[in-house]
Amino acid sequence: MDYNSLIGFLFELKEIMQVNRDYLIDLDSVVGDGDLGLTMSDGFLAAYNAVKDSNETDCGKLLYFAGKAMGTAVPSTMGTLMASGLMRAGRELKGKTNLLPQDFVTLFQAYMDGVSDRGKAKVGEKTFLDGLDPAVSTLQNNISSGIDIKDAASNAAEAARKGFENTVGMLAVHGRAATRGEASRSLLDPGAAVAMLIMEAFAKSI
Amino acid sequence: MDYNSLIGFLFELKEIMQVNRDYLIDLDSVVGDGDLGLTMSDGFLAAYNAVKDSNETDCGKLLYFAGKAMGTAVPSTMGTLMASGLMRAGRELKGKTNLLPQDFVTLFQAYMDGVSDRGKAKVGEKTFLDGLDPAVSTLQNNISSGIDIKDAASNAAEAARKGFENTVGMLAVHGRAATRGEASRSLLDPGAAVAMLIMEAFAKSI
Amino acid sequence: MKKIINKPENYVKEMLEGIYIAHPDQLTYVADDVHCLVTANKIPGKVGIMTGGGSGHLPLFLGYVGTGMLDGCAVGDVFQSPSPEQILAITKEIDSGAGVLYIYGNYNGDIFNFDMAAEMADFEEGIRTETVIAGDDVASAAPSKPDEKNKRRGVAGIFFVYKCAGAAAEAMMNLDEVKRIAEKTCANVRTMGVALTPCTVPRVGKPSFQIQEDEMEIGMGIHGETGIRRGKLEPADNIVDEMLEKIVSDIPYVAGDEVAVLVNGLGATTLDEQYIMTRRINSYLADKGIKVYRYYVGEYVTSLDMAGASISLLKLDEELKELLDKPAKTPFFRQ
Amino acid sequence: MKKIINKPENYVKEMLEGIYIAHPDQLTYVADDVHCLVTANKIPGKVGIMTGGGSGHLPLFLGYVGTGMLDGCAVGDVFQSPSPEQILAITKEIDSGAGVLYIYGNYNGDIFNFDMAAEMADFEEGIRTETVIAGDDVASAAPSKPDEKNKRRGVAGIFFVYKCAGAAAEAMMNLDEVKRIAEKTCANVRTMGVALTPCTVPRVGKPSFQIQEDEMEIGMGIHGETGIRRGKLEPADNIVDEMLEKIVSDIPYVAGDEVAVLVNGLGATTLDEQYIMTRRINSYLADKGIKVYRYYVGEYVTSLDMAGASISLLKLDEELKELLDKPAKTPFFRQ
Ligand SMILES: Nc1ncnc2c1ncn2[C@@H]1O[C@H](COP(=O)(O)OP(=O)(O)O)[C@@H](O)[C@H]1O
Ligand SMILES: Nc1ncnc2c1ncn2[C@@H]1O[C@H](COP(=O)(O)OP(=O)(O)O)[C@@H](O)[C@H]1O
Ligand SMILES: [Mg+2]
Ligand SMILES: [Mg+2]
Ligand SMILES: [Mg+2]
Ligand SMILES: [Mg+2]
Repeated sequence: MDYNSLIGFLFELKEIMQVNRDYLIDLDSVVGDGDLGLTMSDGFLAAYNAVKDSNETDCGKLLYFAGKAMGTAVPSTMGTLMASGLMRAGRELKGKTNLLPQDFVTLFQAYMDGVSDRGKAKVGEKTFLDGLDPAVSTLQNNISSGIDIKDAASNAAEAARKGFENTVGMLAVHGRAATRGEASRSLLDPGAAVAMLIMEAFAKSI
Repeated sequence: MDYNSLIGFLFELKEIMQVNRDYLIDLDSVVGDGDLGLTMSDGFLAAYNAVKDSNETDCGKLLYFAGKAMGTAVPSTMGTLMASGLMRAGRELKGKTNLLPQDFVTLFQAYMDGVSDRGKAKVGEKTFLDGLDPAVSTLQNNISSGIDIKDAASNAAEAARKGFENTVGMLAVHGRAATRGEASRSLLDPGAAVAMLIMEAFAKSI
Repeated sequence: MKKIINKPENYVKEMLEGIYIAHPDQLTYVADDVHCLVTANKIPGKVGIMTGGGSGHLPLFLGYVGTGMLDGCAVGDVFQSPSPEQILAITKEIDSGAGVLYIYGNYNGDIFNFDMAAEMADFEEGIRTETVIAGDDVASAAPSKPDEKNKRRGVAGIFFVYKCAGAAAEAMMNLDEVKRIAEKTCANVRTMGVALTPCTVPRVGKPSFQIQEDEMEIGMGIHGETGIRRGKLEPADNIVDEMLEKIVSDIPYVAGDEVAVLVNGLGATTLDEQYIMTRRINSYLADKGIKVYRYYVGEYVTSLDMAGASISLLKLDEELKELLDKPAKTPFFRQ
Repeated sequence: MKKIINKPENYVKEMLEGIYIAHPDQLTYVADDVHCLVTANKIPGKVGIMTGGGSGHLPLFLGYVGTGMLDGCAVGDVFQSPSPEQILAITKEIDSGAGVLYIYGNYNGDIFNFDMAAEMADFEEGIRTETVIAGDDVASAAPSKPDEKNKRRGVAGIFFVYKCAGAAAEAMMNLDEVKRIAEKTCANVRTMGVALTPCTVPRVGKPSFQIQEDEMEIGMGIHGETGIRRGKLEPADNIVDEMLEKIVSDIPYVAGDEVAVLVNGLGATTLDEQYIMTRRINSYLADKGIKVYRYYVGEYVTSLDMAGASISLLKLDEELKELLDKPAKTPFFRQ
């Protein structure tokens, strides 16, 4: 799988955020300030645009530049976290022009690390991480067990969806949602929905 | 007629303004900012209070001090004009401890001069002057013709009432009413109503 | 009415008490009356300058009392003139033999009370006073013909009159000279306002007029006096253009003329909006070949909590430029 | 939404263009980006101080760039953080070898972007940066325990941090010293707000929340974040007492302690009301034996067109008093 498939993944990312723009706005309007649909569709579009016509073949660099473009375009909470994830993934994959299944595990693990280092949140604190973490574990386990990347990606997307759904019941301790205290438990976390969409886009692109 | 009757006149003035407080507010609410009832009742009360317990027997000084108190209490347009009228009347009558009928003509003529020097309005411009002017003329004519002061005062009050009513049709060129331009013609002038009340109080007190 | 106040009848008194607490080194009062505000730093021999008028316009009027501007201010109730006795008390305090100049806005109540005070100052105290009345609102009346009384309301442009006359007095010019400067500034300043919402006088407790959610009123006065056009709220650039056209055509301008510009917020309108207006003013004047010597942007003359703004242009010559540039230090204005 | 604006999406850009037009001798920008605002009067060898954050709070943040305060400000969209690249561009410009201190409010978006910029400044440019995050709003969270991260929102009290740290940098202290001053100021400042109306973000076009005509919300944040109590609008004196009780009990005070007080209007609340609050603050603190060294009253940190106000207390020692007293000259603040 070469850099072209990576650009294909970034294409699907911007598509899925575009399609789910209003869905994210609605989720964030209940919990936060309602801008998540705008920032995610604008941000992933900027990320894709930054690399779509690039001659760069280094997958790491492509991800890094995509992340940087996203950070510049949408410096909101999730915008910067997604930029941090993409940039960290880029650094980890630097030098690779071809990605093997294990590299995608590395990619998402690095994405996760980039987000958690920046945001200092832990799994279980009702954030984006609660969507991505189960997906990364699933992907890792599936690939280790020799499951086909396509199936592994679908399984990971399914795990992300469950992770997103499981944010109901969690107490928010970060961002605007945290100001609601105990009342936050009854709500779905919009950032975790973004993790679910990322994994869906990945499954589709692979 | 001594200074005591003058204090009696000032008593009737504050009484009539008190009684007609809401009436003046209503008139001024249509044309201006609606404060006329407040300023006239507060102002003539201050004027009366300033002299009611005075040992002063000089009618001129009594009027002057009453006017000054009014100016301090209610520095609105009409407040200051009424203060100017009282103070001018005071200056004209200075030294008199007894007032003859002719002195009342002098009093109201001076009141009129004080107001018109301060306000620079002319008769016919839809102001207080249009209420007072016909009253002063009537009083002057009646006294010259030897008519009893009591009857002359009633006639003057009646003339003031007509003057007030005649402000309908006039174009306002002073104060807030002037901002309405031609539309001001259909309205009664609140300041002229005050002139009418002053003459009524005079007729009652004499 | 949503205001952080106590009893409405104590509104002005309590505000003034707060002012003296916050600015003890700059402001004080005389005659045992908080409404009789004077500078704490009187300069012997200088022409005294005072102003006065109704409350509800902070920083106008009292906010301009201080070094390089005014020496005193008689503070009335909200939108009401102060009394002759209050004006007189301040006149006596700020006169140090060189006489006192009264500068205030063109409203009957104020004129009557200042005139009465001037007579009292003359008769009772032998103090010479002169009077300059600012009437800069082009929306309020046609320009006055020669020898005709100016019928225009005094609005935000009076800030420039304070600034230039204040600098002249600080330079120890005599009363006639300071008056000449004040008159020249008045003759050269033009203002126009726009209102988006009414304001609420605390003692009245309800909005001063009604206006639709999508409407504005061009030319409204700072007490809510009727303007020249009510219409749909337009983009900032259109509003600015309409206001400036009226201002610039009121006195002759030729390419190369220089002006000072005051963009003034009426209360609820944000600084952001005032700067958006500034941007358009700059390009409008550039197109006309008029050079901006200096901008002032902010709340200089408010109307309680009204939303809206005004634009003032002061046409400059070398003398006014020099006076405008002089330092000033008051609780609300520093340069 | 009643605002004098053009297209909402150009709101911030046009506002900034107006700023540069009005203050050409004080402010400029780098990286060809109006959002990257820097002082026009850089001092060689001085520690650079920058801030940043969302628009909608003028004069915060950019209004405090100037002599004796800040050197740069990254300006975000309304209530949105600026980007790491913008922060980095300013960092590069204002560093003159002595390093750069970031001072900003405690909001995740800003933290993430400043942290990213700090990494980039270190990795890409070898510039040393330090960070001090202001979190002064006592209404937003319980005081943090030792070693716990401060969870409180940064609000108007940051003005004092700019002022003291800015004076320290101007005195040519080194980065560690300036940072120590900023941290000390943060540790000593407490703020609490009250909101009477919502504000309207231009691009959103409708009020940020609903509140009844007779209600207020004590402790609301400057973006409309939920406060600690919503209730009937009370007299000014009661509101002040409730706010001060929470502020004064948050750090230990003993009789004789000195404070600086900032009374801040949120946008639509008049200066009159702020002075009415000042009056009560003064008597409340006098009763507690707390001495007010200095008052600041006015709009220092706004929330667009929100009606409301905040009170900040900075507990002083001799070092902070001296720094607070130093002159400063920015487009929005002069002392
Ligand atoms: N520290 C954090 N780490 C990871 N995710 C976070 C963190 N804080 C907030 N989030 C995520 O960000 C989402 C909100 O993003 P966004 O709408 O951009 O925030 P805001 O509008 O407050 O800037 C939340 O739903 C949550 O999933
Ligand atoms: N120049 C003037 N001379 C005489 N009367 C005047 C003049 N200007 C206004 N008035 C009178 O004042 C009245 C309004 O008084 P008042 O309510 O005190 O005014 P405001 O509320 O505008 O201060 C008008 O009805 C008019 O009769
Ligand atoms: Mg959001
Ligand atoms: Mg947001
Ligand atoms: Mg009236
Ligand atoms: Mg009135």
